[in-house]
Amino acid sequence: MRLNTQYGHSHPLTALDPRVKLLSALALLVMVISSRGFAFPLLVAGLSLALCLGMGVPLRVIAVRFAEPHFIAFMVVFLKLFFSGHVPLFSFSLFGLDLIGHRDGLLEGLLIASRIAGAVSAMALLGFATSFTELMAALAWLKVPRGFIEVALFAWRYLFVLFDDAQVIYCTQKNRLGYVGYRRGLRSFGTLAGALIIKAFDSSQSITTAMVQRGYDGTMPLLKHKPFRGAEVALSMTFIFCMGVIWNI
Amino acid sequence: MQKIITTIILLAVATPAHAMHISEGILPFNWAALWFAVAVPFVALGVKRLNALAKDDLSFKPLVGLMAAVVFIISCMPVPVPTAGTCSHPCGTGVAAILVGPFVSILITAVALLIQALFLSHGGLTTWGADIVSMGVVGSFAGWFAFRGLRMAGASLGVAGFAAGLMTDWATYFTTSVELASGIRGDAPFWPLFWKILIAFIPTQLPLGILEGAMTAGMVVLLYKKRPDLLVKMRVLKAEEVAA
Amino acid sequence: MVDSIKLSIDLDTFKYPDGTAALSNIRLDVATGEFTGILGANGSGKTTLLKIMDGLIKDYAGKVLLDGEDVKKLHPRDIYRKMGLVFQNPDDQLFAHTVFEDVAFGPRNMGFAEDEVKRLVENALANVEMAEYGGKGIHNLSYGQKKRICIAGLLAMGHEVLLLDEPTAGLDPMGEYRMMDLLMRLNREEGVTIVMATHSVDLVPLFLNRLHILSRGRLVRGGTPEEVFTAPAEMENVKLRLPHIAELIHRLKHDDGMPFGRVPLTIGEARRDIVEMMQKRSFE
Amino acid sequence: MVDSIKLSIDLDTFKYPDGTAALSNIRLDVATGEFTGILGANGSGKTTLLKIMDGLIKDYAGKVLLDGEDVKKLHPRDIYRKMGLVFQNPDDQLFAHTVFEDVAFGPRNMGFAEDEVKRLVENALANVEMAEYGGKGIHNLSYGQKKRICIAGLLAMGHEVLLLDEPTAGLDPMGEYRMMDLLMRLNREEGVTIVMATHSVDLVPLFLNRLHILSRGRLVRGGTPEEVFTAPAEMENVKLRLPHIAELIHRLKHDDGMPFGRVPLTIGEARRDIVEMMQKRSFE
Ligand SMILES: Nc1ncnc2c1ncn2[C@@H]1O[C@H](COP(=O)(O)OP(=O)(O)OP(=O)(O)O)[C@@H](O)[C@H]1O
Ligand SMILES: Nc1ncnc2c1ncn2[C@@H]1O[C@H](COP(=O)(O)OP(=O)(O)OP(=O)(O)O)[C@@H](O)[C@H]1O
Ligand SMILES: [Mg+2]
Ligand SMILES: [Mg+2]
Repeated sequence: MRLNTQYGHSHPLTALDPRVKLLSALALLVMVISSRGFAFPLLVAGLSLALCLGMGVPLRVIAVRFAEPHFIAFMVVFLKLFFSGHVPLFSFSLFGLDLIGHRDGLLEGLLIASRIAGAVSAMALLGFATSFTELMAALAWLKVPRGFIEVALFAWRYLFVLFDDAQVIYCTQKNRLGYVGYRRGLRSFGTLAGALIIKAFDSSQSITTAMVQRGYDGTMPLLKHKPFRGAEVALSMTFIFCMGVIWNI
Repeated sequence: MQKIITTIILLAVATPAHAMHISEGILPFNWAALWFAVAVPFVALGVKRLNALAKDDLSFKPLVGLMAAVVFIISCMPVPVPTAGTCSHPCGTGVAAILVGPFVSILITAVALLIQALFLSHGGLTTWGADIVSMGVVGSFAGWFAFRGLRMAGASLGVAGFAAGLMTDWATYFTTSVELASGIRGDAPFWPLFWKILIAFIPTQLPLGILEGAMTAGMVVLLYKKRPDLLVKMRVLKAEEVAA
Repeated sequence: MVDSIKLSIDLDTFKYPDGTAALSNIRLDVATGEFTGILGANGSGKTTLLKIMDGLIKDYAGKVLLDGEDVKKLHPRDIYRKMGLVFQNPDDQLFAHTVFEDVAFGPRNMGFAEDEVKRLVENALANVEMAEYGGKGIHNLSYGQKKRICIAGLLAMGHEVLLLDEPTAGLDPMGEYRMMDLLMRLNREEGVTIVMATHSVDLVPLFLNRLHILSRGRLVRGGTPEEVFTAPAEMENVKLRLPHIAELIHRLKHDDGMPFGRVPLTIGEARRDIVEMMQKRSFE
Repeated sequence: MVDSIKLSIDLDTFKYPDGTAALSNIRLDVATGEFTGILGANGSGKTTLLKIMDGLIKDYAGKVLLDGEDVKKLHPRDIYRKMGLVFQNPDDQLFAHTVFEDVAFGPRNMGFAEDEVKRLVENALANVEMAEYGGKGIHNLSYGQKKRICIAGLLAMGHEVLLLDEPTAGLDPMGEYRMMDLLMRLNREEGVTIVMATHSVDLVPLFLNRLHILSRGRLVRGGTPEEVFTAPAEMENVKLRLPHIAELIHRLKHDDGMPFGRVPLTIGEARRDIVEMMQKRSFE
């Protein structure tokens, strides 16, 4: 697992107010999933990808990120092509079975696939350009409950720690031949998962002590927002408005 | 005959994907909004329960956060599935439900899903609601009811844990199939598509459910052997049961 | 002077729930402004003792007083405004994402304004020689670097009493020396009372006022470093040893019959003694 | 003799995903049966280097050969039958319920019968002086005790090559000495090739054959301990220091003008040299 964290530390998009970024992304997503043709989602995809590349995200990282959603997109097209629609486009026979591709099915499939491409790219762009802490602060501003935000912050921080621990345990087990053979591998895997839960318990105790010692009283301080900058807000509103117009065509 | 071959083709296509999450962008606006509307009250109840429990125990919020991280990691671990010859991924919600109860477990799933959506492109923001419903709400309740029900009927920790993992997994996939079928069907009829998706999942999900059951059972039993105090603390067991 | 006693421990026994008798019969006082060391082998009970002092363990038989007040009864907030504990394992206590955020946690909770927080954090980071790491993710640090951040996190809060569990374990030799030097400055210049658990016999005599030796849960010796570090055999009994320098001179004195007086503990002292002796020899 | 090279590292660069350039231009060979030390300050890249040797990190530019085969391409099973790594932080790597279970994990996976497993485990535990702790829960051990169990876990498997990340950090002085002694015996008597990362300058010269000094991701020096530990100033440049004994004698030689020959590194040597010098003086 490789979590892609922020890229493009000096890019203007990174410096943008996280609230503005989040709202713009949400607006784009809504437009993408309610678009009628596949031109708009593809436009969003192209734009987002270009921005990602401009921010210095390596092509390889982008490719890995998109492998899975695009695979799903392919699957959807396949499903729709052969199993829905009425207008036959072509047909062939496989192992004595006639498979019929449908024109309308294909179009519907492509629409969904294009939405996947657009939405995934826009989200990826948001992820690359914003740090998790900033996003959480933006969500808090959107009135997402504090409890949720705090849990997410702890989860994010300890994700890496626990992931490292999981890897270390995995390596020690491997080091001691714990994954030779399927049964043994499964057992080792169960132990690993259990050990992680125990680790989570113990760490939660010790961090609580560490935090209480340093004045924790049940709420974590959040990142404070700087005031909105007029230019940023105006610019992004114009952008969203323009996209809205394109969406409408 | 046609059915069988259809299934085989679908299989070959569907299995390598982690079909657990509904990908970003698949659901049209109406469906996305509907699932959000279903998910929100449950998550809100989860937050309420969290706040209530955290009042007496400062370490509860960090604990829930860490559990979310564990669920995240478990659901990213590739598990080789022998029948399909590929890797798939367990959910991990079952354990969470057993340990912290269904509502907080929904919250945990929501957090894990959000992080996956943002930084891995597994699942998505527009499909967040749908994924919370399938993995969080349905998964947690299925697991929790299975565990508690069997425990009340006198089953051992291992058996109840197994059932919880199994039910979580299968219930999640069943719901995912419903969501997917209704989301992508367009104007095609719902049921044929639903069955096709469900059948496509079966070769991976049937064994994966069993594996998840085994894993959950293993974890619960490991906890029991290694740290019974934790099970008591989380009110999975009573103090007397451990001492005995 | 009774009022100068900062921490007073009077402990009959403490057993862990699994039956391990970790400590028994510990009586020790830490005076205000003292720099005290607790030296002991693995498993001798150092960590347990520090946790008891800090009020993290409560089910012991006995009494621990902080400024004359029973730690068991004090509200945690009142303990932690005065006293802070750095754990042995840095992974247990770093909870924020970046170095800066972690160190800033304490000062923020103390209600300082953001630019004051910034100043305190930068100061603390400079003190542990990690000034340029503020923006780095905690998760991406090496072990010794994490250890330093833990200590910075408490330094930024300006406690009156610091409890440190092996603050120098895992640091490189220069880091070890600098850390002890920093602690000594805090102690001498700002009057912070420090209690540290440690194994590093070689550094101790250079810096500490008092030393208590713990062995299998009991205090076996206490006093100034000179009083404590005498015969190698006694130290070996408790699985410790003399500082290397002391060991060398001790051997020269007892096995080779050289007429050293007191056994010196530091390089400086040893050097002076050896030079003196050489000169005497030349004159004879 | 080319065939006697066990591990050969030829590394151009390694960068962590966050951009930290952790290692560059590392070329070093470890001969079969050698006891090699990697000495370096905090964050100098020791852990990273060991992980690369063990095949845990793969995305580096360069080549690591184990018995002439590329570690990147070897199947993990084949690496781990030969070579074992003990991590720095013991909390990360103990996963079983009791001490016995944890140490038995490896031998069981190697397919030994249960009584053979028992023998191996008991042997390994005795080697780290934890024989009586077999039944204790891992969770209830002190830090140093956990560290010992980690090492026992690998000892029980009888690897040809051991990679140890700070095996003595967190051990008490006696434990440190015994651990090094144990490793030395494994090395001399059973021919185990050992590579250890460490900060303990004082112990190193007593036990190691070879020493490499790492500073900011580069190898700056290598050789026998005598070759490496020369001038204090050079060691300070890389945030290390000379062993205390060497430092004392170095000072006596250079600052006080005493005519020592080579600077001795151990207490025994220093003692011999001082006695000799005294006798010379008396004769003069
Ligand atoms: N949670 C626990 N439950 C039971 N026994 C424990 C627990 N923690 C520590 N012990 C035992 O208590 C004794 C003292 O442990 P402690 O951690 O205080 O030692 P220490 O002096 O800090 O050792 P080290 O130098 O290795 O850190 C040890 O024998 C240890 O095995
Ligand atoms: N996962 C990581 N991501 C990014 N940077 C890292 C990561 N791990 C270590 N580093 C950095 O790489 C450098 C070398 O780290 P390494 O852990 O190898 O040091 P070390 O020599 O083992 O130090 P120590 O003596 O403190 O254990 C350090 O500057 C550290 O901050
Ligand atoms: Mg300790
Ligand atoms: Mg290291």
